[in-house]
This record gives sequence, structure tokens and C-alpha cells, in this order.
Amino acid sequence: MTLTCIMLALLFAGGSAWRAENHWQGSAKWLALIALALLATVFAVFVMSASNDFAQLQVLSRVSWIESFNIEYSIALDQLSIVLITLTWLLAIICVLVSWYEIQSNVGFYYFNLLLTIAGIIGVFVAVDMFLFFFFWEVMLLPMTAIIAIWGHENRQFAALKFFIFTQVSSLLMLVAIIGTGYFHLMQTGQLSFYYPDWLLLDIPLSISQYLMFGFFIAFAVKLPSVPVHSWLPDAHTQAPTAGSVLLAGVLLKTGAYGLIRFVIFLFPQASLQFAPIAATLAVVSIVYGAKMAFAQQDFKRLVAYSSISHMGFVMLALFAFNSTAYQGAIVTLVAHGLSSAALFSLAGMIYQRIHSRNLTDMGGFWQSAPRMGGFALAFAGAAFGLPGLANFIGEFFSLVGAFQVMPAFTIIAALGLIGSAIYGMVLFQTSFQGAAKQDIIDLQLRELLICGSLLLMLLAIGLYPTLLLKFSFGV
Amino acid sequence: MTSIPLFHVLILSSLLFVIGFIGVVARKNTLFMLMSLEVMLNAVGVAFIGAGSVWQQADGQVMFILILTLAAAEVAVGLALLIRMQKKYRSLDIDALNQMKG
Amino acid sequence: MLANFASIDSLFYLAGLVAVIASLKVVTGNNTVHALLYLVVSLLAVAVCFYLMGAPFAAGLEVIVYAGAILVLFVFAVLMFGLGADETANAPQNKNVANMFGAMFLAFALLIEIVIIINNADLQQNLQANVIDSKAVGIMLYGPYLLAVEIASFLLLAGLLAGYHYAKPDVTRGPL
Amino acid sequence: MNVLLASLPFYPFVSFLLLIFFGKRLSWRLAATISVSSMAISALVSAILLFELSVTKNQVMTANLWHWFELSYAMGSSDVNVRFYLDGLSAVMISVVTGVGFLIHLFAAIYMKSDVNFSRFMAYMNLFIVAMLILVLADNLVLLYLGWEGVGLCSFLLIGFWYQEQSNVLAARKAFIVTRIGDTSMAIGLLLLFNSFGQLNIEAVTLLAEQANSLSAGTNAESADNIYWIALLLLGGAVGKSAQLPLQTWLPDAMAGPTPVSALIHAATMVTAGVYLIARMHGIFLLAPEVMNYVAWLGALTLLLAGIAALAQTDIKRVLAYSTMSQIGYMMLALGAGAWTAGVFHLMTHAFFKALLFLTAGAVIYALHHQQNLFKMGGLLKKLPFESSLFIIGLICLMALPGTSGFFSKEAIIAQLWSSDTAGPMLWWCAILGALLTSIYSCRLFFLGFLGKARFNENVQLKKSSLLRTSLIILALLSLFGGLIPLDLTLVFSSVMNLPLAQLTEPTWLHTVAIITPFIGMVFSWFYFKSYRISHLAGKEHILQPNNGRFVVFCRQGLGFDGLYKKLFIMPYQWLAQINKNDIFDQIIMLNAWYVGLWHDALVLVQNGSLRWYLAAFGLAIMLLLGVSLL
Repeated sequence: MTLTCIMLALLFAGGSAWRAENHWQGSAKWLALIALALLATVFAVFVMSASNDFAQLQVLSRVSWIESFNIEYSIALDQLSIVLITLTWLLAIICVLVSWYEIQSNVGFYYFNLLLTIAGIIGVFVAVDMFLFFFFWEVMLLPMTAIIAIWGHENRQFAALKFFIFTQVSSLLMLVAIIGTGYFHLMQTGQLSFYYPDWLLLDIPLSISQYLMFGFFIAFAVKLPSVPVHSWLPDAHTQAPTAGSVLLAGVLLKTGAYGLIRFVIFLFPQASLQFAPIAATLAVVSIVYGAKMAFAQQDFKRLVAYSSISHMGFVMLALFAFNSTAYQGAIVTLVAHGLSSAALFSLAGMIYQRIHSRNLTDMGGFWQSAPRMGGFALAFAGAAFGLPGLANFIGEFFSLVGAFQVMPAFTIIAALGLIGSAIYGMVLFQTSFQGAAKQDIIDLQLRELLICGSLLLMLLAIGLYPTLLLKFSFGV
Repeated sequence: MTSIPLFHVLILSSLLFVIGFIGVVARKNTLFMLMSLEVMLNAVGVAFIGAGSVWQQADGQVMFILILTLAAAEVAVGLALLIRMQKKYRSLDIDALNQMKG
Repeated sequence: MLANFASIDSLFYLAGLVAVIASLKVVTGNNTVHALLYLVVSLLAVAVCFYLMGAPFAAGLEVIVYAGAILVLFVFAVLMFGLGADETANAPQNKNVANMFGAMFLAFALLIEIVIIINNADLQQNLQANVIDSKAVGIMLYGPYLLAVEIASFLLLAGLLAGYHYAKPDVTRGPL
Repeated sequence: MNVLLASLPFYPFVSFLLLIFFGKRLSWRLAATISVSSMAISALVSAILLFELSVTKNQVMTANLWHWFELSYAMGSSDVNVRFYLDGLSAVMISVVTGVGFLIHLFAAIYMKSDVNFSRFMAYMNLFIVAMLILVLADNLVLLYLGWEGVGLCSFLLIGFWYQEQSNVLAARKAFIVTRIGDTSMAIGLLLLFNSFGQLNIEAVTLLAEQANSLSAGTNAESADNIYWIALLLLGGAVGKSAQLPLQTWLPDAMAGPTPVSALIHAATMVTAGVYLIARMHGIFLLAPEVMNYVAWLGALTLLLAGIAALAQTDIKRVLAYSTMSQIGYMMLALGAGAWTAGVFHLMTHAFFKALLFLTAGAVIYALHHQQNLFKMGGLLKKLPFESSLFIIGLICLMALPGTSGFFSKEAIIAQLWSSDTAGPMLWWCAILGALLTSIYSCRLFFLGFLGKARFNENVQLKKSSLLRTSLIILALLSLFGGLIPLDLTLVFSSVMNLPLAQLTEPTWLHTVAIITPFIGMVFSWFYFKSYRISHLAGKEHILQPNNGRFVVFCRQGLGFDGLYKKLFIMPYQWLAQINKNDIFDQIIMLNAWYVGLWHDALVLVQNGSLRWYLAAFGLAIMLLLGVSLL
């Protein structure tokens, strides 16, 4: 119930921010910030005080929604969703902070879209009725498209359209798979059901489940994204406003991974096992190819976008290794990448606000005038190439250790991605902050220091004391 | 008394129809296009009346009356639009109205 | 045979010929008023045909409503356009011969096809001499076709309103 | 749990934090005091630790800081802790790191005084010490890897310290990426190690390896195979960090950094991390004699390659860089031959004299207004007598003249080569040849730089600081007498079962040859490099030019490895990146969009807005339909 209220409150806060901005200039961002902070606190208190231990999926509410198809409004929480929702809250607040001065037009509507996206994302992480899941999946998609299309950079319409089409087409496949599985439930038990725990009890023969799994897999692989369906990501990331990129990289991609864990692997274990070699191949290709493509980019945000593809490859590899170390690695990588890529995109936004360019050739020698920014850039680039002591290292190390036990050959190639990541990390940091000073920029201000500092602290905390996250361990 | 073959009536009807068609397609002047439309409608009327006469049914004439009302309404609206068009474009050239291209 | 042919039938063919020629003049004419007059001629000729085909009521309507009312509407509209003597110079002309030729070709092909179809339909009947009078038509109109009549009346009303609306000179309204 | 041990990396870390956060606001005096005193405290603490260690029972101390994480595998799980482990081997390392580190900090504080980013420089140096201490104290390989990457990062930062120069930036990038290749190999090694042993704790792994060996060495083909690969992959990491073949190319370029950095990181401490790693993991390496053989051969080849390259250099720091490579080659040779103690001993003495050489070279370079070209020096013996005498001390240690510290350590290595099972006479000859090369390039360096006539016009500038001189003098004393430090690592390597001695008996002339080799080199140089040392060469002294023959240039550029790698790896990678800049997958997917767009364009032509056109199309369609129905 509380969760439903939180989602509705987000929607309400978004709506009132939209209205309020029309009357009092500059009120929307405060409203959004306060609402997010408040609701995050409510969520934290709710989770802490709940009597359930969330190691298993705890169904929180179940209400009939569309009776004739036996579709329910049912939401549930477990540790996986708690971790990801917490990440969502953190990044949502970061998003509001980074758009503080960046968004100048249609401010109220912007915050409405932002909060709506966040509500949708939270919905995706808690829905256990598959139809509801699909509903939230779409809710999350539309305002995000609007954010890209309205407040993006020069080529925003194209990027938004590409993002929309990719996600929409893939989610249609998922819809087919959802209906297919529901129909299978009808065939087997005589009753239509879209309730996830019901589906877990299904015994689907491999010949059918491999197709159903494939439908889900494609939707989530597009979202993750994995080569060869990754190409929406660089465009969307590059063109989105800073907060859009942060949200995309930080949380939206995680819904793909979340779906892979919860629906593909848990619903269709056999089919997934059979599919593992292909998935691992895709993962390895993503890792190496993403790193290589990142090196080739001239655009700061595009480079980070390709690095995201590379990192998400580790997640996919880990997920299809089917052991607990790899799972932990995947989850830590999710959180770590959420934080580090959010940080890098925020930095890109800060640089863009100063020099009005994302092009690496326009940058250089910023360390001279902005040493604090340089320090943070180095730290975040370090996180991206897996510097030990930061969270990403733990994630990648766990993923590799876990995956190595199952498929050493793939893992060795994946490890080569470490070299690639060092190369693009160096290119990113050195071309922007080292070399001859091309122009002087203003160093980080208090608000920006707060953003970067908090992200770095979290990365360090997870990197040095990963037990924080690893408590949430997941059995196979 | 008479023995006009239906065949000939239909030939006449199609002749008129095709003439009207040529007018609609080939003329640029919208007023002429409207007139050609009248010719076409008329041609259809001929066919209906002929058919009604062959089978001794009043339906043919009923249809003709309906066509007549249609023609009246069409001409009223068409001419009104034409007046608009003349005011806006100072021309009756149908090709001036091609803004709705893809 | 010849006598028969010469009396009524030939009148029909003659009227048909007049209708066709007048229609051709309508389609090809340059002067609006002339074309309108040709159209009247065409309609009157068709009315004759109707009469000969045993539909005097329809013929009457054709003369009164079509040639009388509708074409008068045309004439008034033409008057409102204020096309003067320079109309032939200013009116859009068909200079493009290929365009005309294309339309002609299309029309010819269509005509040939229709004729072949009519021919293939193997219509042996001749027209009956019996007159279908206005009573029969009226019974039909207010019997089975009542709904159609109502719809037609609505159509006329709509035409009336639309005609009024569009033709009304109104400076406050936007273009079109 | 030993608080002192746990706190050892803490002091420089606090200094790092202070300097990073408040560096801009601190005066030179305060910043220097903070960083140098933190190092002094660390040195003091390590001295106390050394003492404590010598009196503890099994000469092992540990300090568990916190539980890092737990790794599980098929048969169980094992903890990975942030835990420090001090034994004889790491004790040697921490004393070198903190002792030499302290002296270099002291030197650097004065040497870098006028740099605007002084506090940043000292902060990096402190951070480096932290990472290095974590590296040597780590009780498990993951923590070691943390330190390993940490020193790499600091090395990167310090090489690129003067980041406005594009060449420095590229050198830093090269250093980081090349070592990263080694690191990746090491990381894969860790994965394989964990998979085979279920442990990443060094002690435990060593123990398990020994057990595996004592049970039945070699019978379990798969595990033997695994150990072979583990050792090989770890060697990859060591090779990258220690600038050995084939990943040696970054070290000469790393000389772009400030001279104290070269002394601390690229001579005394970080580059020897590879040696430390192999010594630390000796339990694994002993089970893979083939790999030990590779280690020896790699060391020997690097030794010769670097010696030859050093002969052709014109830059004083690059000579020293190649010399470092070759000396590490000696250490590798020792490790490969199973002469663990000798290898570590050489590591220590090398740290002393190479730091001395670099720092003195730094002082000379500073005195000559940042002139590094040997051919623009000359006659410094008269102008800078103090620095020159210290440099001579460093050089005679490097050449291993009898009595110096280098002599003891190098002799110890050479003595064990001949009869080692994994080395043998062939490698012994390589070592001797290396010693000969060492003395020749040392003499050449000395003649060019310090004898002859001055080939520069400016006046020398001097930093007259007693602190700076003190640090140099202490290093010189250590270099001269460091060989007398009794190094007893038998406990560390006690677990090592002695390698079966080869059947070779040592000829009696072995030691004589080893001792006189440097002198042969000196005598040879005395005559061969006559033009360099003579100051009255009848008006030719000012046109003394480096030999630019094709072969010499080839040697000067490190025997063409750079060019080879550029052709083999860098250019293909860049080419791949360049041709696929627009992402081929994207292109393929966008083909759909292009196809739809094509149809769009075609249909737009039809949708031309002309009513008559539509009518004609309508008529045409009817005509066609009728036509079809007719047919």
C-alpha cells in the first residue's frame, strides 16, 4: 500500500510541480527535490520497519484489476528490487540537482516528466503481475522519450524517435511473450493468469519456453543494451539532457538487467541454460566492442555511452553464469555502473554548461583551471576502468570470478575488456583535462561538488566495504 | 412503340460519363470541373432511367431524384467553396490548391 | 422499320447526339457563360431522352430542377465572380497538350472497356413503351425509400448550411 | 592484530588527504613539512616494526583491518580481507619503500619547491607510498592487486605531472596502458588461481601449492597444467610492472616525469613490484619450473637488450632508465634461477644506488637549467664536485665494483646461476655479458657527462640546501655499505624445497671472471670512448655529436620494439576504431529506417496535392480493375 502511495505521490508531486511553476517561477525544482527526498525517506522507513525480511519475494498488495482476464494490481518487494529502488532514489535526487540550472524552458513540465519516469521505474521494479509490469514498462518509456525529445540537444527528435522505436518494438515482443505465457497458464491450469508467482509454478516444456524466453530476452537485451541492438543508446545518451542521460544510464538500463534476472532466468531456467552460450557470446562481444567503440568517439557523452554498453556486457555475462558469485557481481556492477556513469554524465553536463560543447577536441587542459573537477573526472574515469577500491572493481571482479568457474574462455576474452576500458578511460580523462589548456573554465560550485562528492563517496563505500551490498546475496 | 435497345441507352450514358470525366481530369478551371461533374451525374441518371424503363420499375426514377438532390447539394457547397477560393487565391485554378502534398 | 426508326427512335438518337455534342462543348469551351449555356442544352437534350424512355416525371424534374434551378445557381455564382470580358484571358487554360492527351487516352480506354462490358453483359432487352408516371414514383419514394428521402433532405439542409457558411463574406474569419 | 602495522599506510594517507584538500592554501613550508614528516613517521614505524618482527617467534606479523568481501565457488567460499601481513620479505620492501621513500621525499620537497603545483606533487607521492605499502603488505592477491593498480595510477599521474606537455601526457598514457596489459594478465591469473585453489590468500595458496606438490607432483596433469598457466599469467603481470620483455617499452618514456618520481617509482620501488610479486608467489612458481626458466630467460634478454639500448642513449635519464630495466633483469634472472634471497637483496641495493643516481642526475639537470642531453654536458666533475662524487659512488655500485653494495648482491646472483636447475651456464654467460655492458655504458655516461670539456655556456645554478645534501649523502652511504646489511630471508623461503642441483659442477674460474668483468669493461671504455673524456681534442670538443648511424638510432629507440608494437597493435586498433567509427551494427539497423524512408520519398511524389492528379489516378485504377476483370 505504501508503495502505491509513493508512486501516486510522485505523480501528484509532478503534477503540482507543473502547476506551481506557472505561478511561481523556480518552484518546480524545489518541489521535486523535496518530494523526492521525502518519499525516499518514506520508502527507507517502510523497508526498515517492515516485518518481512525480503530475502524472498514479499507480495505487498494484490487487488483485482481487469477481472475478465484475471489481471491484478499486485506489487511485491525483495532485496533485488530494494537495491535497485534505492539506487533509483539516489539518482533521482542527483537528476534534480543536475538539472537545477540546465533546464530553462518548460520547467514545470520537465519535472512532471522526470517524476513520472521515476514513478514508472519504481513500478517496474515492484510489479509482479506481468500485465502491470508491462504497463509500468510503458509508463517509464513515454516521459523519458519526452525528456529526450523536448529538452535534448541539437539532434534530439531523431534520438528520441530511435529510442522510442527500439524500446517499443522490443517491448511488443515481450507483450507477445507475456500473453503467450499467460495463455500457456490457461492451457495448463484452466485459468488465465499473469501473476508472477503463479508463473513460477508453471512447468513449461523446453520447446515452448525457449520461444517465450526469447521474447523476454530481446526486450531486456535491447534495454540493457547488448550488441547488436545497442545502437539506440549512444544517440539517446548523447542527445538527452544531462538528467536524462543520468537516468537512462543509471536506472533505465538496470530495468533490462532486472528483467533478465527476474523474468528470463527465474521463469525459464532451462531455456536460459540452453541459451547461455549465445548470451555469453553477446555479452563478451558487447564488452570488447563497446570498449573499442568508446575509444573511437570524439563526443564526451557518446564515449561514456559506449562504455556503458561495455559494462552492461559484464552484467549479462555474469547473469548467464548461473552462480551466486556472478549474481552478486552483476548486482554490484549494476549499482556501481549506475553511480559511475551517472557521475560521468553529470560531469559531461557540467562541462557542457561551461564550454557549450561535448566534443573532446574542444576540451583539453581543464585541470589547470578546474583541479577539483579534474580530480573527480579522474576518479570517475578510474571507476569506469575498474580501479580497485571503487565499486566497479568489485562488480567486475565478482562477475569475472563467477563467470570463470563456468566458462573460462569467454571470461578471458571479457577480461581483455579491462585493457580496452583503460584505453578509453585514459583517452577520456587525458584529452579533456590534460594537455595544453585550451580555455579556462570555472571550477565546480557547491551544488556540483555535492553531486560529485556524494557519488564518489558511495562508489568508495561500496568499493571498500562491499558487504553493504553483498548482504543482498541471491541464491541460484 | 419504341424499341430503343438498352444497349444504346447505356452507350449514350457511358459516352456522356466519359466526356464528363475528361472534363474533370483535364480542365484546370474549377468551375468547368464542377460543370463536368454535372455532366457525369447526368450520365448516371440516364443509365438509371433506362434501366428503370426496361424493367418497368419506378426505382430508376427514384434514384434519379436522389441524384438530383445530391447534385443540388454538391453544387451549392461547391460553388460556395469556389467563391471562397476566388477570394483567397484570385484564381479558379485547381492546381493552386495543392498544399496538401506529402 | 425505317418509319419506326425515323419517328421516335431517331428522335432519341438525335437528342443523344445533341447531348453528347453539347457536353463536349461544355468540356472544351473557354467561355464560362457559353459553357453554361451548352450545359443547359445538354441537360435539355437528356430530358428529351428521358421523356422518350418513358419517364416524363424525370424529364420534368430535369428541366425544372437541373436546367432551371441548379444551372441558375451556376449563373449567379459566375456573376459573383465578376468574370468580365477578360475571363478567357485570365482563366486558367490548358496549355499542356500532353496533359489533355493523357486524360483523353484514359477516358477512351475507359470507354472502350465499359462498352465491352456492356456488350458482354448480353443485354437483349429493348425499352418498354409504358410510361412510369409520377404516382408510381411517389409511392416508391414515400414507401420503401422513405429513409433515403429523409437522408436526402438532410443532405440538402447540410448543403444549404455549408453553402451559406462558406459563401458568407466574413472579415473576422480566417482564410478558408 | 598489530596497530602499528595497521597504521603504517595511514600516515602518508593523511598527508595525502590534507594536501589534496587544503593544498592550495598551504605554504611551501607547511606542505613540505606535512608530507615529509608523514614519511619520516612511516620510516620510523617501519623501523620499529622491523625490530618487533625480529623478536617475534615465527617472524610473521598480521593486522586485520576489516572484512572486505567473501568469494564463493563451487566447493565453498573464502574470505578476502583487508589484512596486512608482514614477514621478512615484506619487511625488506617496507623498509625500502619508507626509507628510500623518505629520503626521496626530502629531496623532492626542496627540488620541486618552485613548482606551482608543489602540494599536488607531494600529495601524489604520498598516495603512491600508500598504494605501494598496501601492495607489499597485502595478505591476499586482491588487496595486492588494489595496491598494484594504485601504484599504476600514481605512476600515471606523476609521469603526466607536467600535463600541459602533450609528450608527457602520451608517455603517461603509454605507461598506464602497457602496464594495464600486464595487469589484465595478472587478473586472469587471479581468476584461474581462485578457481584452482579456492583461495586468494597468499599464505594459504602457498601452503596449498606445497601440499599439492608433496602429495604427488606432476601426476595430476590438470592441476599441473593449471599451475603452469597461473604462474605464466602472474609473470605477465610482473613483466608489465617491472618493464621486462615484452612489455618494457613504457619505462624509458616514463622519464618524462619529474626526477624524484623517476627515482622513487621508476627505479627504487614500483618497478620492482613485479620482482616482489614473483618472490611472494614463489610457492606457485616453484611448481612450474618451466615458467621459472622463462622468468630467467626474460630477465636475461631484458638485461642484454636494455644494456645495448643504454649504450646508445643521449639523454642522461634514459640511460638510467635502461639501466634500471637491466638491473631488474638481474633480479628476474635471480628469481628464475631460484635465488630468491639474492634477487630480493639486489632489489634492495638497487633501490639505494639507483635512487642515488637518479637524484644526483636530477640535481645535475637542475644545475644545467633542465638540460638532459649528455652531449650538451661535460666537465661537470670540476663544476659540480659534490654531485659528481655522489654520482661516481652510484656508478661504481651499479658496476658492482668489489666492496660496494651492488657487488654483494650481483655476485650473489651470478654465483647461483651456473648450477641452478632452471638457469644454467648459458644464462650465466648472459649475466656476465650484462655486467660487461653495464660497466661500459656507465663509463660512457660518466665520460660524457663529467669528464671532458664543458659543452654548455650557461652558469650552473645550485640549490644550496643542507637537507637536500643530507638526503643524498645518506643514500650514498646506503649504496656503499648497504651490501653489509645482513639479509636473512630463509624463513620466508624456508618452505621452499631445495631445487635439485644440476649435475653441473662449477668451474673454478667462475668467480674470478665475475669479479673482473666490470674492470674489463672500464678498460675497454677508457680507450674506446677516448673522444668523450679528453678535453683537449684540438678544437673538436664543441662538435662532439652523437653517432646517428642507423644501427645506433635503432638501439637508441629500444631496439625497435616501439615501432613493432605500433605496427602490430596500436595502428590496427586505431584503424579498426577509425573505420568503424559509425558503428556497423547501427548502420545495419538503420538500413531499415533508410528503406522505409526510401518508400516514403517515393510515395510522397504521388501525394502531390493536385486534385486532378488524384482523379486521374482514380480513373486509371478503375480502368485497370475493369481491365483485369475483363481478362
